[in-house]
Amino acid sequence: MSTQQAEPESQEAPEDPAMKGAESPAADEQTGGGMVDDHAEKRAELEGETVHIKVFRYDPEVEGKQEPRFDDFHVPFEKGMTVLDAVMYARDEYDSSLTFRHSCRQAVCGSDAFFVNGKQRLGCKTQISDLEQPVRIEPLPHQEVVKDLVVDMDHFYDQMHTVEPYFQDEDTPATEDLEEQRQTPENREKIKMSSRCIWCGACMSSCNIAAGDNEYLGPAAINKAYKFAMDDREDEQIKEHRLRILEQEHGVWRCQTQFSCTEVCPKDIPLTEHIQELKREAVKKNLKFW
Amino acid sequence: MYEHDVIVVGAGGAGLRAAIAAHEAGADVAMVSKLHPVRSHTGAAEGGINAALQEGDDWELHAYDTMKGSDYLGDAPAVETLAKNSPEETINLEHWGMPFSREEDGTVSQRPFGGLSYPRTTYAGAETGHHLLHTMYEQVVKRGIQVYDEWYVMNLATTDEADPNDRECHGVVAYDVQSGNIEGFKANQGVVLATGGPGQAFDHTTNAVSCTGDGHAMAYRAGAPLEDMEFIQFHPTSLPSTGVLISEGVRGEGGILYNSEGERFMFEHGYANNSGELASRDVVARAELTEVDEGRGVEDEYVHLDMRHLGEERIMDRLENILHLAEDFEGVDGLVEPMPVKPGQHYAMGGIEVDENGQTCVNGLYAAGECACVSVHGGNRLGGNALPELIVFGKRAGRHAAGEDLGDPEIRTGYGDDVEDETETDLPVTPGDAGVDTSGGVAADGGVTADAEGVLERTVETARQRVDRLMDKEDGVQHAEIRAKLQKAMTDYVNVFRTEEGVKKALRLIRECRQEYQDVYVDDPSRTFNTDLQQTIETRNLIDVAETIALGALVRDEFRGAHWRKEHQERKDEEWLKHTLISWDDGEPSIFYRPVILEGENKTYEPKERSY
Amino acid sequence: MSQSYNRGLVEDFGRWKEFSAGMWAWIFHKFTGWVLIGYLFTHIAVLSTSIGGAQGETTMVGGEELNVYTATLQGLEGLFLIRLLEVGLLAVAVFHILNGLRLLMVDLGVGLEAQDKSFYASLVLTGAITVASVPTFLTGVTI
Amino acid sequence: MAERYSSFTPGGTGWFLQRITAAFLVVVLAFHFFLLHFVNHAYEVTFMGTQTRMQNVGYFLTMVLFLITATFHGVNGVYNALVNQGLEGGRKKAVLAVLTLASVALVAQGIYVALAMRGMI
Ligand SMILES: Cc1cc2nc3c(=O)[nH]c(=O)nc-3n(C[C@H](O)[C@H](O)[C@H](O)COP(=O)(O)OP(=O)(O)OC[C@H]3O[C@@H](n4cnc5c(N)ncnc54)[C@H](O)[C@@H]3O)c2cc1C
Ligand code: HEM
Ligand code: SF4
Ligand code: F3S
Ligand code: FES
Repeated sequence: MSTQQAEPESQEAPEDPAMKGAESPAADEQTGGGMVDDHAEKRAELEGETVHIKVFRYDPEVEGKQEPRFDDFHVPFEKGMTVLDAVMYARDEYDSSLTFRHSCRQAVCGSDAFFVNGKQRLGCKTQISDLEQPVRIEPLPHQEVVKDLVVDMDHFYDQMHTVEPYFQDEDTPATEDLEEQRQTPENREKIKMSSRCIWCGACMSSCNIAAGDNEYLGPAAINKAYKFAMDDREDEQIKEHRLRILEQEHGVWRCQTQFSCTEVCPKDIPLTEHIQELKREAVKKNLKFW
Repeated sequence: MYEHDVIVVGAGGAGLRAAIAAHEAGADVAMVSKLHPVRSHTGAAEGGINAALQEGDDWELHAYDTMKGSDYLGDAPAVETLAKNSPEETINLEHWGMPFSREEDGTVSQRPFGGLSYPRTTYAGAETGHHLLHTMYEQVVKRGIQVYDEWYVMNLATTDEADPNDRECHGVVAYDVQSGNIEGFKANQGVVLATGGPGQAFDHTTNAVSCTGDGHAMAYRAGAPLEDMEFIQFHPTSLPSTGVLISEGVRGEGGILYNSEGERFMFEHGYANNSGELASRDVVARAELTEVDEGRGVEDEYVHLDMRHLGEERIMDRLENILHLAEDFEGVDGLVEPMPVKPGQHYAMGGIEVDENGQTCVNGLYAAGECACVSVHGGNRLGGNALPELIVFGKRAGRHAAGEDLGDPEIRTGYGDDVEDETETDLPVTPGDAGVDTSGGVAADGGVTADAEGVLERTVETARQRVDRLMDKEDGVQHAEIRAKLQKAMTDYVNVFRTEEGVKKALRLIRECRQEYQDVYVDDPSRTFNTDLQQTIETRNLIDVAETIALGALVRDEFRGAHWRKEHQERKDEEWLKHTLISWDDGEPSIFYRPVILEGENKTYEPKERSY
Repeated sequence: MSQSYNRGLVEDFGRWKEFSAGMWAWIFHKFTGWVLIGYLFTHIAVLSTSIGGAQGETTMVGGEELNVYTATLQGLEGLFLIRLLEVGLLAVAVFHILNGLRLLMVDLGVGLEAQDKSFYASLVLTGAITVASVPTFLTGVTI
Repeated sequence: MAERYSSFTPGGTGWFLQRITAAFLVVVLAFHFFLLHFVNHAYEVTFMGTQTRMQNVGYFLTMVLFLITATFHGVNGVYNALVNQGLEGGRKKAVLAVLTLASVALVAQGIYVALAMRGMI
């Protein structure tokens, strides 16, 4: 096919040469010339560059992958290429067992938060040309790795569910005679940023406290609660109920304002600010009863 | 084996709404989805939800606009149901907490949208779909509805009577992506398919990687016809490298399209002398491709959308998110350079044929959302009409599946005495046939005539064998190669421009893909989170779906809505006021037509020239 | 069945090079806080000599009879090491105070966008104050 | 609602008091440092000097309050840090007990010392 595509080599597993041979998808790559999308090839020639990525590999079932290692891939560069594009290319052209979640390719589904060059980022929202090479791509820290870049998200979902993330008004009348509720534009503006969360888990993964205390609700869940607590459409009693969930032992107080969550959030949600505001709300609420 | 009353396949907007409705109707519901619900592609919708909420607007106007937009291929009972129910469903969402944008007086905001005679598009910033999806998922959590997420549904467990109208669907077979276990899900009352669009049949699409038309293909192979598949909407401004959508708002604000020669081609080449860049989606998409085809495209691929002249202030004020999109997904700064854009597949108007209650001709099998075709969108969907479809028809499907009486449907489904067979068109290949022995038609999908459990067990067994076969095979072709070929064929020949020769060529290429697929294998030996396996199965579905799109495009020799044929550039109302239906008849698809219903509740919609 | 892999501690502290401002601030604040409370305990212990001092206890230092309290304090102050530790204590205290102020601001939701800058500012100021105080701390002591 | 509201939600009160004491400490600690290292040099401290300062009631009370807040702030800080690191159950209770004892002892000893300095013992 072409010279710029050095074959991907399995790097950090020298003890087991057999495995290396088995894993190296070089053979497929050579014969699989037909797979290359014409555009990609043309542009790669135009730009004549490849991007070097190192991808974390692990699979509990496959010999040689049980001990995690990094695989190197050299992917032809295209203008506008994102980290997700690069791993997709590596998967489709070099090694079809390379596994990661992805779907929308436009930063709305929240599936592809990876640990890229030491920071939690959405693969699809990160231009590879902005990164230093080799680009190191790992699964999100602080979550168990299921396979390659796929981590177990169950705990994250559990935490999200803990804050009762739903409107609680019980009185939803029959559809026919529903009256639209009013909400001021200011109030809607207040909850706007918090409502953008796409459940990618980057924030939770970046938070040291969440890493140490598994029960800590974590920035995403607290932010979710913020969205409801600040929405004027829910009444005061429910807000208090929400604050009580938040101020328990493993709630807002756990946050040590490390700001990592805010820094990595791909949706630019001011998480720390929201958490701090809820702390103040909780204190205010309690002061009232003194 | 798992057992529930109602099984909802897919957890996008339509699936979630159906599950909530079925739950409220008292059924024990479970959702089975290959993605966690919040990852569904409904989250990508930006524009809004059409609903006649305001004084001065009413559902009849909405119905009229929709019918006109559909180029008179929408069925009036469906269109009217949509328009009538959309307001209350939208308000219902509001009660569930959806953060709609607001006016000063606290009411929800509505904005004008293409093809609407009244500003009735209700929105939540530029992320309406995201909020709709999350709000409904929240309600699912509230109700404690069981969600099997990251379970990939492979097959429907359907009996195999000769006539699909006599068949019964008893459940689905799915595999747990994380562990690779294959299990049956028995549905005592009904299965609702809500698997979304088939955009991945094209290589350039605004749809997600997960939009592989699985529901279409499963229903199709179970005997439910696919309707109007040839109607595919292409959006004129998507980013070339990813297909990410650049909203119409840019052109609305005054953005200009240029070709590689720096000409404002919409005017200079006379595509739309009045409205220029703001002509309707299909017109602009065709203009762009003509420019590229005639050698005036940038890098032979795209054109430029320039908004620099609007000034930084205005751009930051109204189009800020566009700057982010161009920067994040294309590496282009919209303030200093024009943005590359090209047409991308965006929406499938057609889908699994259902009636107003969401039911297909197979008993107990329902479909809702983009995978279904009721048909509200006919030949062309208006922006902002898909989301209301999800909530209105998702709800109806859910309730009906849970046993509620919604009255008799006016729309008929399946092969019957009101259809007309296709006889004229000469097909270049035998559809559905791989040219090799693949005995077994429906039975290939595991159906038998037996009790529900028997049907399910047989289907599970077949699915296990199929997966074992794919996994055990040592070498052959990989799905990525077939998929790329298929997507390329569709994009080259069944795209915005369609010629008879081209579509025939596509059908032959699809046939080749089908043959190559006989030799497909899964390289990844692991059962754990094997996306290689999942994509291999999806590719098979894409082949089936792509074929129906191409077949529809070939038989419909007219120009209606989004479907344009080089040799037939006019709308032929005498001949073509009818739906194209394709059904998988023992592996040899048959094509037939059902007349469109233009008689509404109070009036009959007379086909008029579609001009704006 | 499927298992998963826990990468353990590598992620917590093995990646210190990738820590961001907020994390360093947290670590330093913790460290300085612990030093301060530790100091408070020792401080009270040392000051306890004043109990003896109050009762008129004396001790002989360099042929002079001094109040124990005075003697202990001045004896300690006479040590270069103690002076150095005092400079360190000042640095620690100043950082804890400045960063503490920063945290109080954060708690009140003030200037959150500048949280990293204010951390760097705390560091720089701490450095400056410490250096500026060295002469004062080291007067009258010999190595 | 049935449950009783308690103003003493453990985390909340602790958090709040930590801030209040911090705000107080800023002022006093700065004053303390300044007084004993810059105005009076630590190496010149004598019992006499200390005693003189302590005779001033305001100064005396400030120092006692300083001691109490600093102890609370420091010990509560340590406790929080430990809890944040995942201290749970019985060990948590034990640590709380030890820390409480230690701080009571510290404050008691400190006040005793201060009284001695005032010459009241
Ligand atoms: C970029 C973009 C912008 C849009 N903007 C608008 C707009 O402004 N207004 C408007 O009205 N419409 C808009 N649309 C159209 C509209 O968003 C979609 O038609 C609609 O969201 C589809 O919803 P759905 O529930 O049918 O499918 P999806 O949301 O796609 O959900 C499909 C679900 O099915 C599941 N699934 C699929 N296959 C399987 C399987 N084999 N097994 C198990 N589960 C499966 C998936 O996991 C997913 O949960 C837009 C579309 C796009 C792409
Ligand atoms: C003079 C001003 C001071 C200020 C403004 C201040 C501020 C703070 C603040 C805001 C915290 C809470 C951090 C958090 O919970 O995230 C804290 C923690 C702490 N402070 Fe102070 N403090 C001061 C003085 C002191 C003193 C004198 C001591 C010692 C006696 C001390 C010991 C501690 C300790 C041990 C912690 C806990 C550190 C940890 O998290 O491990 N502080 N300080
Ligand atoms: S808050 Fe931000 S980082 Fe966290 S899950 Fe949501 S979108 Fe991701
Ligand atoms: S990183 Fe963690 S400590 Fe707080 S500010 Fe964010 S939750
Ligand atoms: S692929 Fe959906 S967020 Fe990146």
